[in-house]
Amino acid sequence: MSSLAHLLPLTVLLPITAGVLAPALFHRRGLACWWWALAAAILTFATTVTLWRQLQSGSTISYPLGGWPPPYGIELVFDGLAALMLVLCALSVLILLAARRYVEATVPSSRQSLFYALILINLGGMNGFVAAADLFNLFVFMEIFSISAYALVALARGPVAALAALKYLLVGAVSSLLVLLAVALLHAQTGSLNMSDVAGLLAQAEAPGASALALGCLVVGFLVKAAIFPLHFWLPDAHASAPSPVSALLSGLVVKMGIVGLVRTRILFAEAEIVPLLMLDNLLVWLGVIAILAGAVLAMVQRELKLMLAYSTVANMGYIALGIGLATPSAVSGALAHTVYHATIKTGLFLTAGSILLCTGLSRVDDLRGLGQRMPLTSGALVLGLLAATGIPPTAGFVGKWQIALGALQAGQAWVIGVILAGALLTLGWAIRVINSLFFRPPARARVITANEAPVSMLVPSVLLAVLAVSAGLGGAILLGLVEPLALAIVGADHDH
Amino acid sequence: MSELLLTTFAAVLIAAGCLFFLAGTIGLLRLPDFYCRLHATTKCDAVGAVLILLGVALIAGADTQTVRIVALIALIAISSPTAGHALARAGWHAGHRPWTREENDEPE
Amino acid sequence: MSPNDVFDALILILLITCALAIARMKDLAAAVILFSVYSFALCLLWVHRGAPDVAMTEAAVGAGITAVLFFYTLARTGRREK
Amino acid sequence: MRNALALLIVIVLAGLMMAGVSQLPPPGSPDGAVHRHVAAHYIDGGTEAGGAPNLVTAVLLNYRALDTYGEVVVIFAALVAVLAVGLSGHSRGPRRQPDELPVSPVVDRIIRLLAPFIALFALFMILEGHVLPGGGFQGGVVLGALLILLSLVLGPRRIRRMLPTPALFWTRAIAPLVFALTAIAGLALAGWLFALPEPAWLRELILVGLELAIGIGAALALVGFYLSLEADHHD
Repeated sequence: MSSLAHLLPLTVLLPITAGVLAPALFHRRGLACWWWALAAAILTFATTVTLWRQLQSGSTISYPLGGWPPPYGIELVFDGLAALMLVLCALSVLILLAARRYVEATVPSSRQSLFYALILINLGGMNGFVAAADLFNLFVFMEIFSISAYALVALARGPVAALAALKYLLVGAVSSLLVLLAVALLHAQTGSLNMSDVAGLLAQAEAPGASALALGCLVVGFLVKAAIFPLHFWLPDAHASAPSPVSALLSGLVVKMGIVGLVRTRILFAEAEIVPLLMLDNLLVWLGVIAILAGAVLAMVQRELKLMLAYSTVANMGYIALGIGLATPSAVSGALAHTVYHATIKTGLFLTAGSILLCTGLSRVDDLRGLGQRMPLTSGALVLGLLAATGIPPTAGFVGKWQIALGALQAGQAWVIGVILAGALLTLGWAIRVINSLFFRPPARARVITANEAPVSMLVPSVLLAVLAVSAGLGGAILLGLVEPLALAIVGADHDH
Repeated sequence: MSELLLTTFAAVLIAAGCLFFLAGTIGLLRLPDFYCRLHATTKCDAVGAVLILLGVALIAGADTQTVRIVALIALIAISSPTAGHALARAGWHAGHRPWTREENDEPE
Repeated sequence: MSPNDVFDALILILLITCALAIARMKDLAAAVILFSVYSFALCLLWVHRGAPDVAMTEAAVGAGITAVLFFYTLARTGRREK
Repeated sequence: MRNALALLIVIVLAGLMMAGVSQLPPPGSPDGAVHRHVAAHYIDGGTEAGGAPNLVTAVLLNYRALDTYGEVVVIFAALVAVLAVGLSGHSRGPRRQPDELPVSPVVDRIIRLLAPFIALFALFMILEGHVLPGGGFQGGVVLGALLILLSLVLGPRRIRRMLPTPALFWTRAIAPLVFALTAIAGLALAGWLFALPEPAWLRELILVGLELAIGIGAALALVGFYLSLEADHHD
């Protein structure tokens, strides 16, 4: 084992320790705290890049904490799925960059350090979650990023945000409890917590009913975290009423953790032939299809920009679930690629929406008429992001959907392509409404007429992410090449297909 | 012989303790106002607990356990009346007035 | 059924009764008190199952601190469920 | 109607859970899978290798140190969450402040008499966790309950004066920080993050230090939740 593996736990320890120190070091010194948080996030990103290069040059990196070999100790693994950390950290840096002005304007100075502390702890929790190779560890890190997420939503003042945060907390706590129950059941069955160890032991477990119950609890728990359609009801309010950088964090990154959990669950149960994975796959396909249509339709009927974006997240999570459920190599790699691309697109969109909200104080699409003339760069970034979200060919949104459609053909479920197309058209419908309002209507509100372009620290992440969202599709082949081995590992370990 | 006597005595103490608890609980349910109920529960609980602990101490005999039981009895003797006192004071401050037969019987 | 099992069963019945009563209770202060009762019953169960440290925590948190926090909240909102 | 539906759902879920759980071996049965695999390994070589005579402590702070670190962070995050959301700032209108009730001399004296004993017991639980059931979380909870009790009786201002305000966030952060230091010390002295270094006395020293930090952290978190509900609290 190379000494670089020691960096793996640091991706967790570094942001969390920085977050723990933030309120102690920078009480009432918001700007200094922002620099601190940004530095910590960049350092964590550098760590993940080093790990990533190590992963590219060899096999997966595994780190036994305390030197105890698994299954006796806890193991962290940097595999293809954990490489998602790279995206988490990079986007967190951009979110932090954009957050400064927003925080200065909306969070009282005595609480700014707490805001950055929560963001850093959230990042550490997510990093730990994707790298966890141990069931209970997975649960603990899930709690870390969940609790910080609830608090971050509640930081937006006002009764709507408070209620949304409460709803998020209650639903999230139930889903966490389900996951904990599943962990307990699996431990009682196998006597182990290490995931690869449990996966092997489950095949000869004596109580298939308990395994099935554990699978059910894990799937429902992670479906809630991923906001897949009938279990999405907490998402729109929470994501729309949160402070905008937090919306970006939640919609871009935190919901993706549910997908990571589902993929880990699928791998965990792949060898246990007692539980029919085909059922799970079919469930994911159907829920995905419903989520795509319902999310797009619900986004269409919204009047507030951030609510539209939140419902569009519901639809996009549907695409990802659909791709995983189709369980062919290209569909799964499409789903994984879409996870990365949607994170990029949606983070950018929410950050841009945050700039608009901060500069004009307006949130309804009708009120934003004519903003294109006053804030051309921000509005332009929003338009590019929306085009990418619809999945028009060279953009990032296209790659994943195309791969999933190909996968549907391979799986012999051609009708799914119709759903994907319908979803894209519906998205195009509301995207055009927003674009029309921004660029082709005269201003109706005084605040739009007096608005100025967003400050540079907010403009840079918005524009950067918008450009990425549109152009990254051209590099789609590279990303697909990267996720393909992972997709094969997920599907190939499965006996049903 | 003496062991039997000791055990019997301990059993009697424990049974008496339980009886006090029962009386206190009945008082809590049946008595008319805050102060009466407080009176019943704090006193009966303290005596009941002390009696049961004494019974247990008898069974334990001369042992380190007995020291702990004595400490527990001292703790209960201190804390239970204090709790009763604090509750009664808070009740009075919150505006509860003691129940009297004349006031409450006439309207009915 | 050994006396131990009977004891466990009694506590479990008490737990379920308390839980149902808490769910049905319209008077929130009473619900908080019942919640303390629930915690104490759980505490007895922990002791009986040989986990005195967990019992101690349960007594301090479940019956003590949580009740204090709940009562503070009730003082700010109101006692009845609407 | 809604009640009936909820009842039906609860019954179905309870049935599913019971069906699933009923297949498991009875708790405590020696041939259950739980007792044959990892746990058996802990019991065989646990106490010497784990560094603490109490096996639970050894598992908690040594074999599964990262989990415990995560739990400590969860507690800290919850405290930060409560402070950031600032419950005290949210209520509108005049608060229903009960008239100041002067401290009863009886209660005051008794609390002052008992408090040192309770504190001593809390400390005992934290340190005793090394050899017997107990430990940082449990002792910390007792300590936190004591501080809340004192604040209830003597008034929150006195308690806030007792806690070191300028350094309060350092004290609150003590558990995750000490854990992080332990992790790094493990890397420096034993070659792995979160490993406990070799001489037995050092190992025990680190474990006791960790327990103390966890206890203080847990106690301060509980007091923090309580004080954030207090009327005149503005952080």
